[in-house]
Amino acid sequence: MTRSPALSYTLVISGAPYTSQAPQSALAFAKALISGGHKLDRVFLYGDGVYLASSLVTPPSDEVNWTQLWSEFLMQTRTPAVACIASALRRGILDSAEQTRYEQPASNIAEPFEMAGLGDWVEATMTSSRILYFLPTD
Amino acid sequence: MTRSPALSYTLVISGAPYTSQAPQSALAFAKALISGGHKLDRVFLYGDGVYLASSLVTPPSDEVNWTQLWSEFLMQTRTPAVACIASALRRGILDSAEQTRYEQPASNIAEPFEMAGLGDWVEATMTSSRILYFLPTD
Amino acid sequence: MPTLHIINKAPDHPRFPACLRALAEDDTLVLIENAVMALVFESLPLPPCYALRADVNARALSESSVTGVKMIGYAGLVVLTETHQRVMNW
Amino acid sequence: MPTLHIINKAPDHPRFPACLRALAEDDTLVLIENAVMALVFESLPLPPCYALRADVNARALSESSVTGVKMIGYAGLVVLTETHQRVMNW
Amino acid sequence: MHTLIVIDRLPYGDWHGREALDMAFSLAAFDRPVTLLFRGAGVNWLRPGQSADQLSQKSVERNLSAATIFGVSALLADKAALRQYRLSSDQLSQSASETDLTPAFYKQFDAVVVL
Amino acid sequence: MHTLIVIDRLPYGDWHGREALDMAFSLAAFDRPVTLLFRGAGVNWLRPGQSADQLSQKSVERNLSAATIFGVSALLADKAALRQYRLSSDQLSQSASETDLTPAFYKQFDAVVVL
Repeated sequence: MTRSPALSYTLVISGAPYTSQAPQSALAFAKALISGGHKLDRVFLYGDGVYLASSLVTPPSDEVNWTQLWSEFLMQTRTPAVACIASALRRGILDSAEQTRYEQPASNIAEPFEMAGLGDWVEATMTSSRILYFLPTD
Repeated sequence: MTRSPALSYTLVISGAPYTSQAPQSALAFAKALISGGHKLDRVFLYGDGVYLASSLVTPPSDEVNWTQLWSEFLMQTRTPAVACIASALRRGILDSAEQTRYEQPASNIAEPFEMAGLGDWVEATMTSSRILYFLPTD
Repeated sequence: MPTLHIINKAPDHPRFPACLRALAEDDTLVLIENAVMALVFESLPLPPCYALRADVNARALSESSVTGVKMIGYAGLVVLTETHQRVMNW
Repeated sequence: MPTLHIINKAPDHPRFPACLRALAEDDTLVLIENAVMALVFESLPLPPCYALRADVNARALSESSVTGVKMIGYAGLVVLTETHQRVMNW
Repeated sequence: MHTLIVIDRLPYGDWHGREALDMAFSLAAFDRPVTLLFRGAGVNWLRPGQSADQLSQKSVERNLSAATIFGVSALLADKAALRQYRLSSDQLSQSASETDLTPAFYKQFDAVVVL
Repeated sequence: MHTLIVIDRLPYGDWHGREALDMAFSLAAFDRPVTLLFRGAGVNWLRPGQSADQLSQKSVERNLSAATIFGVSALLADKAALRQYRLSSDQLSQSASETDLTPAFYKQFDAVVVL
């Protein structure tokens, strides 16, 4: 079977860990697209998806740590990863710049996620061959 | 109209701010029950409700800060408030004890919320006259 | 003993019909949050019930007077919990 | 141009029938996550489609062979996105 | 490339619709063609006279009234849903027009996004 | 005081059911009478042969099998929903019994909780 030429993908995650399967489905898909010879342009966290970027998640030892699995995958594959800043601030996910700006006691964004605006998503719609949305369960 | 004698209430919040109206409906109800001469025994955050206890929430200046409103209300009324520890840890809400125990870089639980287990909820079912659940939207 | 049923789900949510089927003759139903949309939702006949005014006004339904639906405030909701020992949240 | 529709909602979710109504003759439907329950949900007739094996196995539906439903893995889902320029997530 | 942003949830119960609107406004801000569709329960976003202060929320009606000014091409409403929620098209705020949601309808757009 | 904990969502899509189960187990641990009801889509928790490792989740079947051992009085399944999801009661794992969900059914319990 002739496979198509390499495509580029952006994955948007708008469902949170536990409250949805979005982080799990998206990670399995991300790995499969790379094995399929395609490029993962970026991962964009929006809405409740930003909870995936919390560095303080501490699941029980017999449960998976989605934040950690994603961090490892993003760093291994050198994939840019963005948490939408408006979604993140409202939900209590901050980087050190925002921590300073708003005089908050701590920051909690996991490596290698960066904060950015919806402009990054708009750009993705124009530059990636495919853009998929991993949504909340309900 | 004869009002009933003073009742005691426990409010369980299992919906998150923004993702649901639970924090808003529960706060309006809490204020009304106190005005109605009743006692608010405790507020128990469970499941996604624990996100209400994040000290790092930073909404835009033209939006309400539910964590702050709840903190002020709980402290003014001296109402015990608990975030279920299992729900909280998995979702990245930690107090300093858990921060230390799990060697995490920060803690982010808002005053005056404390971590506790479901035993507190079980006790509430046995001691409060009424127990209401403010649920997710979906 | 009458039960107070408080539902916050939209009328097209699967839990809404499940709630209606659980209502006994002497039970009381209160619509809060998205559930107030049932006031104008054709596909689901609504029994006599209460609706939370703040949620009705937000969704612009105050003109949709429906026979058998009474508006209440949060204080009225508290009173309903006083007069019902059993409360079920849906 | 055929569209690939990927749905993750349970069959009793209001968005499920909306998705089915949007399917053109030449479109492709993939059930993932809770949507795989449509394989055994009486009230909603299912057109020919794909279902994600990991979700089918978790929910114990692998024995429920349904005519017209093909199981795929995540690699198969990637292939479907290769052959469809338009993807709609429901 | 013309994008369709779909809102199919009720206003005020959650933030999905507002976040979908932010996406629409961002596309418009970058001069990307975008249309808003209100489908199913989402048609209730177009009901006039929303007063959400008692919920400590801003009325979504206000957010929407800026839509076409900011460059959103059109606001469309699911005809069948309007009937289901007892809304007539002349009642609708924001000069939204009703539309039938056939498969062909969606094919007009290069990308369709719903949260 | 006998509590009914209701699960009416599908397994694996979210954590609500697991958190409802934790509530049931906590009541049982404190020797409080508790019954579990699987209603609507929730009946699918009782389907035998669940294998969730590919989702990196533990099978809920295993969680449930401990229920009666830990003191949950009974596991009940919504009869109408079993039909709707093509499950026959002899297929059910966990020796759950089917029940009709009439208003009188719920009145048997002092408290009913669903998440």
